[in-house]
Amino acid sequence: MDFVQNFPCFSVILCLFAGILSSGLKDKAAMRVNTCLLGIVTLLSGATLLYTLQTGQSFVYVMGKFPAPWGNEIRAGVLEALTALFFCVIMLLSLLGGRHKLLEEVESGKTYLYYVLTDLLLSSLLALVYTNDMFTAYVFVEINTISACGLIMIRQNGRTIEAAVRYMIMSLLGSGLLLLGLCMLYDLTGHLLMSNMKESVARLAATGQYEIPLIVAIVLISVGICIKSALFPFHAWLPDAYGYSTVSSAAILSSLVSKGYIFLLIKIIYRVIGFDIYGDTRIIDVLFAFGLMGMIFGSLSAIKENDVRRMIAYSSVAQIGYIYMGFGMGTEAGMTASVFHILSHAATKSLLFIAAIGLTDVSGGSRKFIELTGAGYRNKWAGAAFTVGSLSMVGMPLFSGFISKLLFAQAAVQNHVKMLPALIVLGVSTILNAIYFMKTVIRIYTPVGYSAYPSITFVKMRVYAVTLVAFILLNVILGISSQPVVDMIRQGLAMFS
Amino acid sequence: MGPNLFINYGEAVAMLLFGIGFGNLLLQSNLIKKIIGLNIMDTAVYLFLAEKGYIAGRVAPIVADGVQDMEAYINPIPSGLVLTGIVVSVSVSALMLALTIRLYRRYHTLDLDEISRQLKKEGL
Amino acid sequence: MRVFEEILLLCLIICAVSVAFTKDLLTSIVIFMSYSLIMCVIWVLLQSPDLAITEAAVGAGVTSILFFVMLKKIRAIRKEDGHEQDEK
Amino acid sequence: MSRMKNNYENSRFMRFKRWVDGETDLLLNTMEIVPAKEPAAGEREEASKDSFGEKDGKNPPVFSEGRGLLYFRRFYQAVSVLLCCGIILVLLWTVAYLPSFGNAGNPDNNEVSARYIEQGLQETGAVNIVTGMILDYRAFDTFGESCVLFIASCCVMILLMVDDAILKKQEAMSDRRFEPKNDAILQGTALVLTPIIFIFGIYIILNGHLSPGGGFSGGAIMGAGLILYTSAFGFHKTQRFFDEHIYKIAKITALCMYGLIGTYFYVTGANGIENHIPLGIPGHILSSGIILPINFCVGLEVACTMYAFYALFRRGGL
Repeated sequence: MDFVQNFPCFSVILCLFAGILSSGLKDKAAMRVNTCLLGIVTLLSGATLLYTLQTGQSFVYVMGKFPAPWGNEIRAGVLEALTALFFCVIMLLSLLGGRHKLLEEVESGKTYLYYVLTDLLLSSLLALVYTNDMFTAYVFVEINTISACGLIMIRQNGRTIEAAVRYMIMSLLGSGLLLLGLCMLYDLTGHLLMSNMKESVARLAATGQYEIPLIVAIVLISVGICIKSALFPFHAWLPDAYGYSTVSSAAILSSLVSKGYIFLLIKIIYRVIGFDIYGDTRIIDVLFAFGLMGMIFGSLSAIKENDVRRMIAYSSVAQIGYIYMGFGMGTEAGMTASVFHILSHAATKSLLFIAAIGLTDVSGGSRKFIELTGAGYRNKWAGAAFTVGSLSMVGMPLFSGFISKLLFAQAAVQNHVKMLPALIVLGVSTILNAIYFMKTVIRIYTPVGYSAYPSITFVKMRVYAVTLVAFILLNVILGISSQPVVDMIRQGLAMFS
Repeated sequence: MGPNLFINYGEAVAMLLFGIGFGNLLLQSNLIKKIIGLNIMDTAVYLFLAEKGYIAGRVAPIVADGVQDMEAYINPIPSGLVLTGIVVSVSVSALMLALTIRLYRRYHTLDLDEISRQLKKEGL
Repeated sequence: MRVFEEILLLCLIICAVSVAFTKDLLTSIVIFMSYSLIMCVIWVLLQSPDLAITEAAVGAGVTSILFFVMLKKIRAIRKEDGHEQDEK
Repeated sequence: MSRMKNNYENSRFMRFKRWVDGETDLLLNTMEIVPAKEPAAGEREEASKDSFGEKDGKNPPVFSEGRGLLYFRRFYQAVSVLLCCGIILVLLWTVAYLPSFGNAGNPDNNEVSARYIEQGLQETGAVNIVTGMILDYRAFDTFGESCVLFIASCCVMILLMVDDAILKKQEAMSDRRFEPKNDAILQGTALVLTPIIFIFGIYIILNGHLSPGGGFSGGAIMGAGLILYTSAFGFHKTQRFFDEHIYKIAKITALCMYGLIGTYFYVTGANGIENHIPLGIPGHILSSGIILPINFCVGLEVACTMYAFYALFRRGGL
């Protein structure tokens, strides 16, 4: 066995260790440990990606000495490694970009706990990406939920704590449903490992035995994950949680936490239930419908919003709708588009959050649109970054959002039944996106004669500006040379089955 | 209706409890009762699992007198899963209770609707 | 044995329902504690002593203590505020 | 001048402009603000009955609540009730089709549980098959589970930890203001019970691989013992042997030990390297390879965390 195959396991374990050790460190040291950790894990994930690309197949890593149906396993293929790499990069950039706000908004003696939480959050995300065992997935889903709650409430005002309570209630409902579905699936198949489960499910589906419990279990798992990832009717907690938490948390939550759950759902669809069996149930039509509704209603709520951060948060609801719409197509192309959108949305949404904080900072801390007038001149970097993010969200060519919309449109054309609604809603949603994002961009570049707020220079926030540039580059790279990434996604999805 | 509803009466009770807990979580506006509802929901799932692991006429999976026959013991896997689950649910409820204390200190009520009304009044 | 188990399951449902309809919070917490203890006995009947011992220690014991402490804390906060109001 | 309108304020362009300026909502603009309404009598009664804060009668809640919100709440409640009933019915319907209870031929009694039972004793050295399964076969899950407990304690610390020494003193006083100090009965009972509880907890931890129990339950029992001691004698007595510093050291050491043992186990197992931890003779206390040390670490961590929850809830510090 090659040494590289240890890397997925190492990255999860390293994150857990870093989190545990950080809980005994001072604020500064914990921050350093966290940055080093993110660097190392990025390298490890990159190496795994290269390895899987070279060998052209996925590998299974047994955690312990007991083989397949008895012990825990993790599994890495191209898609897993790519997602892990991407998650690490985004998390690193989000933390760097929000670091100056973190020091202001979190009690000074408790900053180290923030890094403990992010370390463990990263470990849970990696475990969700790599896991090959349903119960491990459940345990790490819980870690993910609790640490996300911690990230929301670490900025302790009434608003965030209330948001955290709402988030927890919805999330725990979701976890309860997920656990129940998982138990039923275990009862029907007798396995907890994904590959063995898939065999049993295929056998059950072929013989028609236990048909109803199987469908109910699939429904429970899907609904649980939908609740946790804030699909449209379950999004009530989202604007408060994203809008009031400290900026790094908002960026991480919107771009990584919900995406981790969605990735788990993809994994379950492909590796536990089987794409065809999942497609035969009517669940994907429901997902499709709610995805479309989310796209419209999320954008409408964003248009109504008067607060820039909450507007971006509502835009997340719309974007999650896109992802579920891709699932709902029930084709390989739709899934590819969804996965690409996961990556592109992660890159764009965290950029928007980080840029928005730069704009509000030079507007006296107010997040109302009226105060943001001309903020793009006072903080040039943030203004440029916000513009790039908005253009990408709207779907301008050159940026990543364009590619994902193109992929969605291509996927829609292939599916004759769902083509018309998908294309119409895609168009409408793009227009709505354009309305609220362009409104903001126009506002931040509206010149004002006299401003009460001073502008900010590059020297003052070097780290922040570098982060923004990195984000912009990431977006443009995803937009211009998207073909290799799309190929990798296709290859990875092929490895799943 | 399927054939096993009355044979599976334990599971049926677990599902009822799950529904009751779910309802508590959705309908109660008092936070403490929401948390209790959450715990009821979790334990219901564990009851379901434990019922599924039970096999009539067999004993707990602790090797006694060197008997290592599969016919002698019940399925150990559900017990292990529930053991993990119980610890998860106690940590979650501790976290929720801590959140409740903080909310009470800030808003002087345990009613979630009331809290959102106060938030609206603050106009933040 | 089967009858005993059925009675216990019935008790579980009664407890769960009465938690929802009790007005007093302390009472509902005590009912929840008894719910956990009944669950414990059911697990012994289902031949899972590991679960029973864990549930007794964690579910019925520590969780209930945490609930009580939280209730006490909330009462303390309320009384503190009450005193402040009196002084004004 | 026919184009001049006197209601320029309400023209579309003006509304659009105001929306761009972020002053109003484009869509909400048409909606009239409903004048303040007294909440319905029944609802207020309900609210004052079971919420704690309103019981003492200060600040009676008079809110300008639009009719829309009231309808929304009614609607929400009705939908929730329907949803719950629906879920219960669907789940009961599902149960009717599930494999029957207590039947040895069910799909979950397959080769997986067979190997755990038939070879568990030889492969893990644990007499208690459940312990062997969670700490050896599925060791990664269980490590994740201890991390759940760890992260929950971190979150509670964020929420309730009070840094300021003065505030700490105040809180400690106010917490015990309404109860008798140094209760002789409580202290006498605690003096007798605490050692017994501790010994019982340690017994359960050390016998985790031989009899029911293990790190989690034993740790919780020990935590309960610490809680009893503290509530009888106060925090000062406990702080003499267990303060924040020791808590941190104990917690980090326990988890790191667990992590190291676990990592050694995973890596050697996965890479096919021989594992040098002896399994011992089944049935003895010092047996079963990694299970005993892991149980010990877990027990320590759980005891610390349970006590930390209590202390943080009680006075905002350890």
